[in-house]
Amino acid sequence: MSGLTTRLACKPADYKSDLKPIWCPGCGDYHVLMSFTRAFAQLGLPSESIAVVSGIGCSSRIPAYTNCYGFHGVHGRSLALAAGLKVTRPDLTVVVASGDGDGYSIGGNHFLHACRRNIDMTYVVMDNRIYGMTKGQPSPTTEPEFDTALTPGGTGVAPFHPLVVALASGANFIARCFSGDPNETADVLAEAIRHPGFSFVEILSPCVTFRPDEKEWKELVRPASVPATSDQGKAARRLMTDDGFNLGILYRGNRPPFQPAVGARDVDLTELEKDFEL
Amino acid sequence: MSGLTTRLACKPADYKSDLKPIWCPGCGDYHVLMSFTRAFAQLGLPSESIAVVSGIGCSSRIPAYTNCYGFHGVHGRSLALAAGLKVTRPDLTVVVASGDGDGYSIGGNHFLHACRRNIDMTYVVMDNRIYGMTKGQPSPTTEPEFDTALTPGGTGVAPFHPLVVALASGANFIARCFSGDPNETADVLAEAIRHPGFSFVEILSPCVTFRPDEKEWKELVRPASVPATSDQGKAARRLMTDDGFNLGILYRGNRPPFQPAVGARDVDLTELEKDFEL
Amino acid sequence: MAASPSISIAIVGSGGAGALTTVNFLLEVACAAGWHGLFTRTLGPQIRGGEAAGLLRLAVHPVECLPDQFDLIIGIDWLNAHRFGNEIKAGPQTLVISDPRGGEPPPMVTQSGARVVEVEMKEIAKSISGGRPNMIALGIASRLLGFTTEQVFALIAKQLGDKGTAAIEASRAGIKAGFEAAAGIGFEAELAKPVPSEARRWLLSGNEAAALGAIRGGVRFAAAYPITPATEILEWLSPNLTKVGGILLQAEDELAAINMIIGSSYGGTPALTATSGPGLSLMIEAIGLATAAEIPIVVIDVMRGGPSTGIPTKSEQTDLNIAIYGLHGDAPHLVLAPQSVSDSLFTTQWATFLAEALQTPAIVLSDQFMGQSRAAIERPADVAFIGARSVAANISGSYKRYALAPGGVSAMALPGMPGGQYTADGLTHTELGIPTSGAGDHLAQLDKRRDKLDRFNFGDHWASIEGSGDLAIITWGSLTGAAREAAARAAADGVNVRMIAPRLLAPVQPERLAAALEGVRRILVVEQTHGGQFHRYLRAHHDLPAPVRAFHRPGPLPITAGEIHRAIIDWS
Amino acid sequence: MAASPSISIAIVGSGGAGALTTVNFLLEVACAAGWHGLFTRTLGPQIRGGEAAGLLRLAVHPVECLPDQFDLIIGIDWLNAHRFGNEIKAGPQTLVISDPRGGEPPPMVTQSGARVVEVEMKEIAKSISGGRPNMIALGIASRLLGFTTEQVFALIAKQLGDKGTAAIEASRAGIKAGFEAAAGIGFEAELAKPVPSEARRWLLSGNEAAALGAIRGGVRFAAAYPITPATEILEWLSPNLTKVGGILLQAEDELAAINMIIGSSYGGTPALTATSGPGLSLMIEAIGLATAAEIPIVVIDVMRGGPSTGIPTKSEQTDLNIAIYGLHGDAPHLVLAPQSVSDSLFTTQWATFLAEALQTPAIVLSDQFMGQSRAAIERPADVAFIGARSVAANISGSYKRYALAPGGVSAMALPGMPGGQYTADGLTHTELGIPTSGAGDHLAQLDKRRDKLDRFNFGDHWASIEGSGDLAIITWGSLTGAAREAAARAAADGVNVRMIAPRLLAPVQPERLAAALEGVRRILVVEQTHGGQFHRYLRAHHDLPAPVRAFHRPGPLPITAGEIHRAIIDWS
Amino acid sequence: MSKSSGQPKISGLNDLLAVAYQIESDAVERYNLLADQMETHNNPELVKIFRDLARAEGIHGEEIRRLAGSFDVVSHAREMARFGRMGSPEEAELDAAHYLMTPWHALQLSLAGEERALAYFARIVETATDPKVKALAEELVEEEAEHVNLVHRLLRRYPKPADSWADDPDPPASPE
Ligand SMILES: Cc1ncc(C[n+]2csc(CCOP(=O)(O)OP(=O)(O)O)c2C)c(N)n1
Ligand SMILES: Cc1ncc(C[n+]2csc(CCOP(=O)(O)OP(=O)(O)O)c2C)c(N)n1
Ligand code: SF4
Ligand code: SF4
Ligand SMILES: [Mg+2]
Ligand SMILES: [Mg+2]
Repeated sequence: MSGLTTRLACKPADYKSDLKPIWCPGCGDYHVLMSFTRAFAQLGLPSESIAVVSGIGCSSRIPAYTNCYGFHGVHGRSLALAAGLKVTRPDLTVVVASGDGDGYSIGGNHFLHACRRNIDMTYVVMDNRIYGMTKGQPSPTTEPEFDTALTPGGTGVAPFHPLVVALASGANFIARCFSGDPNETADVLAEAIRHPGFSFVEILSPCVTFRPDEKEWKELVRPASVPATSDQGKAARRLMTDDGFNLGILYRGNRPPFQPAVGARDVDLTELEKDFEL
Repeated sequence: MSGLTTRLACKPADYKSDLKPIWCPGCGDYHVLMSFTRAFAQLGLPSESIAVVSGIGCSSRIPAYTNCYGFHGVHGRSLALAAGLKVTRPDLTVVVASGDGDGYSIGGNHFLHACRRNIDMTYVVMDNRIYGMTKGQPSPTTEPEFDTALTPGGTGVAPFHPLVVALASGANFIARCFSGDPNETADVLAEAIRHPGFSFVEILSPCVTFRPDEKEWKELVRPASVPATSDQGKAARRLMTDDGFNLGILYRGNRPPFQPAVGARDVDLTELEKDFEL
Repeated sequence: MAASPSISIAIVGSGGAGALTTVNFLLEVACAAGWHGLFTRTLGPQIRGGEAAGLLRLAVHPVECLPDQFDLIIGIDWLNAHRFGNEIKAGPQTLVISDPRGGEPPPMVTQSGARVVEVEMKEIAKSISGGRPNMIALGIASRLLGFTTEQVFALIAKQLGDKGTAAIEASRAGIKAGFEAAAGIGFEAELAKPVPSEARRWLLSGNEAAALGAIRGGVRFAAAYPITPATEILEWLSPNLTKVGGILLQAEDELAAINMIIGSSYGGTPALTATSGPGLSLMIEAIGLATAAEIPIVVIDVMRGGPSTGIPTKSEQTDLNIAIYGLHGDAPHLVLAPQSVSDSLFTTQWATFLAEALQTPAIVLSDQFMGQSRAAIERPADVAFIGARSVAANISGSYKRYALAPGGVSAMALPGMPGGQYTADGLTHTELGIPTSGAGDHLAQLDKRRDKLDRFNFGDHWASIEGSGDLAIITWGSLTGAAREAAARAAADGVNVRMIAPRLLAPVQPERLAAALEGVRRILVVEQTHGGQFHRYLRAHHDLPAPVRAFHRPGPLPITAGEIHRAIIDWS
Repeated sequence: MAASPSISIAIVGSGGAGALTTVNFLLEVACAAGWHGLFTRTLGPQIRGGEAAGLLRLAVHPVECLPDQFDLIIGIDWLNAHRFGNEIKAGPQTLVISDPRGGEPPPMVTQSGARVVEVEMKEIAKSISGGRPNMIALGIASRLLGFTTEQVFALIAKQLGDKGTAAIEASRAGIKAGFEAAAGIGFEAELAKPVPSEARRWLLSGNEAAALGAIRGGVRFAAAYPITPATEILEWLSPNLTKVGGILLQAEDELAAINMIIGSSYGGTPALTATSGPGLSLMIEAIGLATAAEIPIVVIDVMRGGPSTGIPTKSEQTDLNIAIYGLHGDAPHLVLAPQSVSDSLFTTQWATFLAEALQTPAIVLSDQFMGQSRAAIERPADVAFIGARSVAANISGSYKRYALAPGGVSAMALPGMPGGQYTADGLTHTELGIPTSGAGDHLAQLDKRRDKLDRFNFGDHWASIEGSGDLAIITWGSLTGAAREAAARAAADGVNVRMIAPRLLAPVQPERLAAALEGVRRILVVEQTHGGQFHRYLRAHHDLPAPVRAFHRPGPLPITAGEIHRAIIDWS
Repeated sequence: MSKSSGQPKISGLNDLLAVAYQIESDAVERYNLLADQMETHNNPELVKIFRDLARAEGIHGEEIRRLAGSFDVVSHAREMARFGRMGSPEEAELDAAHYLMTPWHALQLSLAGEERALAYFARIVETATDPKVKALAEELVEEEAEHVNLVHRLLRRYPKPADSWADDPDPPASPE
C-alpha cells in the first residue's frame, strides 16, 4: 500500500467514474466494481493515488469505470505494465484487474513472474471460466466438458489451479472471493492492498451471457473452513485439493516486497563518464 | 510413446549426429545428450521416428546433435511447436528440450498450458540456473543473491518451483535428474517417454562457465527418500518444500493423454458445403 | 421510377428488438426468390442488448459492396442509434419507417430530408399474442420490396420449424399485420426481377468462405486464439476440420498458435491460423522463423480498425504494412488478399496451395467487412489448387534439406522418413541445415528464398484487371467491389476506367503491373488507410507510368462506390 | 613509404590465446599516445575456447569503419581461423606474423600474396616464467607500429595492477621479447604522428554510448531481456541507472519488457529497453499500444543478421522495414539511427528527447558493428536535448488527455495529480480517452498523432549532409563512416560526392531531402540488406530527382569504404 | 550423491570378457568424445592426448576380443554390460573437462579411470567363485596396474600446471 496520506470520509461513489459499463446487466463484474470502490473507500485512499491497470476482456474494462488513474493496455500484459509503473512510482497504490483469459491464458507467463517478483501490488482476476468479450470460448479454468462453438463437446483439457500456481511462483497473499458478496470481497481486497508484496485475489464472477449455469455458484461457494496459513507446504496441499469454492484469505506469506530503491535523480551525470575516460 | 515398431539392438551411438557440440567442455549438457541417446537406444526407437524440438539457448542446441528429426525454433516456444507436431503426427515420439531461461522465463506460459493439455510428449529442461548462451544473466531458478553483470548483487527475487507449477498445471509425470548421472537420467527419460501424457523431467545440468559453483551439485543431489506418488495433494506439499536436490520420479499421474482423433482425410469435401446451400 | 438493379434496406433496433434477425430473414427470402444480396451488421459496444443495425443490399447480380445510401430504413427503435453516425446514410429519396414509441430518429435521418412514416410497430405487436415488433417490420419491408406473404411464410416455416407452431403462428400474424400496415405507404424504389440462373447458390460469410478455401487447399490443422473479427473462421473450422480428418487446437495465445501450426506443417500437415492485427503482431517472430526454416503456413489476418486495439468491429486495410514489411531481417514471404466474400474462398485456397508449393508462410489479408458480411454467391468452382509440397523421396546419402535447387524449392523430408533426419533452424544455415555464420551460405540461402518466390509463375490470378480506359484505379481487397461499381458508374458517365486489383501483394509483380498499366495516363490509388500504405507500397516497388492521385481514408465507415466515383470524376 | 593516416592490425588466436586482450592493449596504448582507433571482435560459435580475432584500425582522426585490408596480421595460432573467411582481408602489402606451431595460416592469408614472417611466439613465451604468447605478439605489434616499450609498460602497469608484480613482470618480459623478435622484421606501413588535441577523449562501445545517451536524455527506468548484441546496453545501464536514482528490472521476456517501460513512462519516468530483431518482433504489439495511447518510450534495436535467429553476432541493416512499417494499423512513430560509436550517444539522447516531446515511441536502430565496437572518440558535447514532456498542470474541470491541441501534443496528467484521472487506452478513443468507434473521433486522433510528428521541426540533426558533388550517396546508420571515407577517396580521384545520411528515418522529411538533393544528377543508395529495404523506403516516400543505383548486400561481412568507392567510380 | 550403483552381474567367463570389453570400449568412446571437444575448442595438444588414450584403450579392447575367441563379446556386452549410477569404471569424467585443460589434467582423468578399473577387477577377484573368472580378473588387475604405472610415469613428464592454467584474458562469446 502506498505512503500517500489517506483522505477521511471517502464514499465508494467517489471512486466511480461517470462512464457507464458496457457489461451485460447481471454480470458479476458490476459487483466487482462495487467491491473495488468500497475497498478504496474503506482504505480512504485519494482516488488519484490509485492506478488500476488491465488488459483486454469484459473484466478488463474496469479501470475506466473507476475514478482512478487507469490503463487499459493490450491483452494479457497488465502485470508487466503495472510492474514498471509500481517500481518507479512506489507512492502509488497499484491494482491490476484481469479475466481468466487475459490473466491465465495469454497472460500466464506474467502471472508466474509477477508472483515471483513480489512487487507490492494487488492482482484481481475476475474468473468467469469463459472468454466473455469474444463470445464464449473456453479459458484455462473452463470445465473440460463445457461445450462451445470453438470446442464442440468441450476441450477435454483439465482446468489448472491458479492458486497453487501463484503459491508455487511466490505470491505473498492468496485469496478467493465471490462477486455476489461485494462486502466480503471489498474487505478481502482492502486486506490484499494493505498486505505488502504481491497479493492475488481470484474473484469468481459469473458471466450471465455465456455461462448462465454459473448462477448456481452462489449455492456452491462457502467460506473456507480453516483460517489462512503461512505454511507453504500446507497451503500447497490444501489449494491443490480444494474444489475451487472455498472463499477467503487462504495464504498469507511474509516475504518482504521487492522494491529497488528509487534514488535522488538530480545527480551529476558526468560521474558516469569516468569509466570511459582515456 | 509412439506406436512405431521398435528396432532391436540399437546403440546409443546410432542416435548421435556427426555435428560437434559448441558446448563448453565440462558442460552438463554433454551428459544430457548421452542420456538422450541411451534412453532412445533403451527404447529401441527408430531414430527417424523421434522428433526433438527446442527453443534457443545452449541446452536448446541439442536437437542437431542427435540423429533424430529436430527443430531448433525460436526462444521459448518449443512446447507449442511440439504440440502442433504431436497432435497431427501421433505416430512420432516427441521430446522437447529446453533450458531454464527458454522454458521458465520466456517460455513460462507454454509450460503451464502444455502441462494442462497433457499431450503425450516428454519435456526436458536442462536447468543450470543461468542464461548460458547470453553470458550469464539470472533465470527464474537463479538464487536471489547470485551476482551478475545485469543484476549486480543479485536479483533479490526468489526462485520459483517449476515442479509444483507443473503439478498445479496438470503435468502427468514429474521427475528430477542430475546430468552427472547419465545412466539414471537415461532410465528416467525412457520411463518419461513411455508414460502416457505430458511428462516433465527437470535435469540439473551445471554450467561450468557461468556457474562454476554448480560443480558442487554432485555432492548435494540424492535419490528422493520416498517413491513416486500419484496423490496430487501429497505431491504438492512435498515438491513445495523440497530443497531442489531430491532426484527421481516424484509424481506419476494417470490422466489420459489428450489426443484428438486424426481421421481419414480422403473424404468428399462437398459434404462441408451443405450448410451454405440456398 | 424504373425498376432498379439493386435496393438497400437498413433495420435498426436495440438489444432484443431482433433487427439483425429480421434483415437476415429478408435476405433469405430474397435469395430464395432468386435475388442476390449482401448483409452486414453494425453494433454498439455492449456485448448484449446494444444498439444494432442490419444493413442489406439486394440485387439482381452478386453484391460486393454497400450502397451509398439506403432506400428504406426501418427503426424498430432508435435508442442510441446516433452512435451509427454516418453508417446508415439517408437522403431525400429514402423512406424511413419509424416507431414513434421508439425514441427520436437520429440526426442522420432527420437531417437527410428523408420521408419519415410513423408506424406503431410495438403497439401492433402487442395486439398479437406472442407478437414481436420485428415481425411487423419484416412484414412491412417484405411488402415494400414486393415479396409475397407466401414467400415470407415459407421461410418462417423453415427457420422457426423447431420453435413450435405457436411461435410460427405469432410470427405469421405479425408479418401479416406488417403487410397490412405497409399497405398505404408509397415506396418508389423497385427491385428489378431476378435474373434466372441455373447456378447453385450459397449464402455464407467471407470468414466461412476463407475457412472452406483453406480446407479445399489442403489445410488439416488449425490453431486458434479467438479475436474479433476472425473468430468465426476458427469456429467454423473446428467442427468441419474434424469431418475431414483434421484437428483444431485452441492455443493459450497467438505465440502458441503460430508455433503450433509451424509444428504441424513441419510434420507434413498443412496448417493455418486466423487472427487480427493485435494477434498478427504477436505472430511476427515465428512467421520469420517459418520463412527462414522454409515451413509452409497460412495466416489469415482479418483486418480491423487500428492501431493497437483500435476498433475491433470495423474494417480497415491498415495491416498491409505489417503483413508485407513486418518481419525482421530480409524475409520474403507471400501476402495475398481476397476481393469479396466469394473470392475469400478462392484466394485462401490459392494461398494454401502457394504456401505449400513455395514452402513459405502466406499471409491472407481479409478484413472485417468481407469477413463478417453474409452474401449470396454462386457456388465457387472447384479449382485445382490443392497443396502438394515437394516431399523428399527415396533419400539416400546425406540429405540436404536446404539444397540450392534450381527453382529455389528443395524437397522436404518429413519426420518418420528414414535418412531424412535434419534439424529445421532459424539460424542462418548451410544446405544441410547446419548453423553457420559464413557469408557465402548466408547469401546463398537468402538468394534461394527470394528466388523461389520471384521466379514462380503465379499466372493470371495475381490480379483482377478489368476495363481499358486510360484512367486506372489501383485498389485491393474488399474495396475491389466498390471500385468495380464506381468504374461501371463512370462508364455510364462516359468515362472509361481500368480497374487493377492485385490479389497477390507479395512478391510484387512489376512486369505484370507494368503491362496492366500500358497506355494509362492517370492513376487513382484507392485504399482504406489513413497513411496511404498501399500507395507508398506501390511507389516503392513499381515505376508508375503516369501521374498518381491517392484516395485514402481510414475506417470505420466503408468507402463507397459513390466516393470512388467522385474521385474518378475529379481526376478525369 | 610515406606515413599513412591510418593503419590496421588483426590479431588471431583461439580461446585462451588472448588475441582480443592484446588488441585492446594496443588500442589503449595508441590512444594514450594520442591516436584514435576502432576495435572490433570476431568470434567462433563456441561460448568459450572458440577462435577469435581482434580487428583494430588506428588513425590520426576518429575511426568509423574497418579497413579494406589489414596492414599487419598476427596469428598467435590459426586454429579454425579459416572460419573468418573474408573477414580479415590481406594483400601483397600485408605483413603476416605467424607462429609455425600454431597451425597452417588459412587460405585468406596464404592466397593473398602477403609476406609471411614466422615467429615462434609460443616457444619464446615458454622461455619466460609466466610468459604468454599474446604478450610476445603485443611486443611485436607495438614495435612494428612504432610504440616504445615505456608506452606499453605504462599501460600494463595500469591494466594489470591488481594481478600482482609477478604477472606484471612476466608481461613486461614477454613484451620485451616481442620487441626483440620484431627487431629484424621490415614493416613498410607507418602511422602518421597523432594530431595534438586538447579534447578530452573516451574509449567506449556504441552500446555503452547509447546507454549513456539515454540517461543524458532523461531515461531513469529500463526493462531488460538479454539478447545478443544488445545485452551490453542493459548491463551497462544496470549499475549506472542505480547511480542516478533509476532502476533496471529484468523482465521474463520481451513482451514484459516493453510493457514495463510503458508502465514506467505512464507514471512519468522516461524509460527504455534494448533488444535485437527477434526481441523487437515480440515488442511490436505494445509499441503500437504506446503509439495509440501516446506514451513516450525508447526502444533500441541493435540489429544483427536476419531473418529469424539469423546470425546473432554479425551486423546487418535489415530491421529497417519492421522498425518503420512493423506496426499494425496506421501507427506513426519515431525511428532514428545513430551513425557511429560516438553518434550513438547523441542519437539515443535525441531520440529520448523526441519521444518525450512528442509522446510517442522512438525506435533507435543501432547495429552489431556499432554497438559492439570499441572506439576512441572525443568526448561528445553536452547537448540540451533532455526529455521534458508536456505535463498537465493545475487541472480543473474535465481533463482531456487526448485533447486536439494545435501541435498535436496534449499535456499528460501523471498518476497522483488530482483531477487528471483518465484511462490510457489502445482502443480508439475520444479526446477524453473514452473508447469510441465514431468515425470523427478516429480520424481526429489519427490526424493528431500524424500531425504531431509531421509538424515538428526536427532541425538540422535530421541528417548528416556533407560535400556538394552532383553524385549523391544516400546511406544510413553505421555505413555512414564507410560512405564518408569512400567519398573522401573519390574526392582524391577528382570525383566530388555528396553524402546524405538521415539520422531521422521516420517521420520522413521529404522537403529536407529534396533540398539536400538539389542539383544532384546521380544517386547511389548504399545499405547492408539483401532486399534493398532502404532503397524501397526512399522510393516510397520521396521523389528522387535523378537516376538511382542501389548498392546493397547482406551481412555478415561489413561493407567497406573500398566497396562503396568502387560503386561510386562505376556510377560516375 | 551416493556412489552405489547397479553393476552388471558376472556369472561366467564370457560375462567378464564382455564386461572388460565394454569397459574398454566405453573408455574409447569417452576419450574420443573429449578429443572432439578439444578439437572444437582449439586445444590441439589435448586432442592428440585423448586420441592416443582412445587408441590405447582400443587396443586393449581388441586384445580382449581376441581372448574371447569365437565368442561374440560385442553383442553380449550390449546385452548385459550396463553400468549404473557412476557409469563404466574406466570412463573419464566428462564434467572435469575444460577447454584450456593441460596434459596433466588429461592424465589425472586417465589415472582416475585406470584406478577405478583396477578396483573394479580387484573386487571381482575377491568375490568371484568361478576360478576361470578369478584367473581372468587377476590378469585384468595386473594389466590395469600396469596402466596405472604407465600413467604415473607419463605424469612425470607433465608436471602440475600453475594455478593460473585456466586464465583466459578474453571474454566469452554469445553466439545466439
Ligand atoms: C492479442 C489479442 N488477442 C486476442 C484478443 C481478443 N480478445 C479480447 S478479450 C479476450 C478474452 C477475454 O477473456 P477474459 O480475460 O476471461 O475476460 P472476460 O471477457 O471473460 O471478462 C480475447 C481473446 C485481443 N484483444 N488481443
Ligand atoms: C526472442 C529472443 N529473446 C532473447 C534471445 C536471446 N537468448 C538466447 S538464449 C537465451 C537464454 C538461454 O537461457 P537458457 O534457456 O537457460 O539456456 P542455457 O543457455 O542456459 O542452456 C536468450 C535470452 C533470443 N534468442 N530470442
Ligand atoms: S459477456 Fe459475460 S463477462 Fe462479459 S459483460 Fe456479459 S455477462 Fe459479463
Ligand atoms: S555456457 Fe554454460 S550452459 Fe552454455 S555450453 Fe558453456 S557450460 Fe554449458
Ligand atoms: Mg473470462
Ligand atoms: Mg540455463
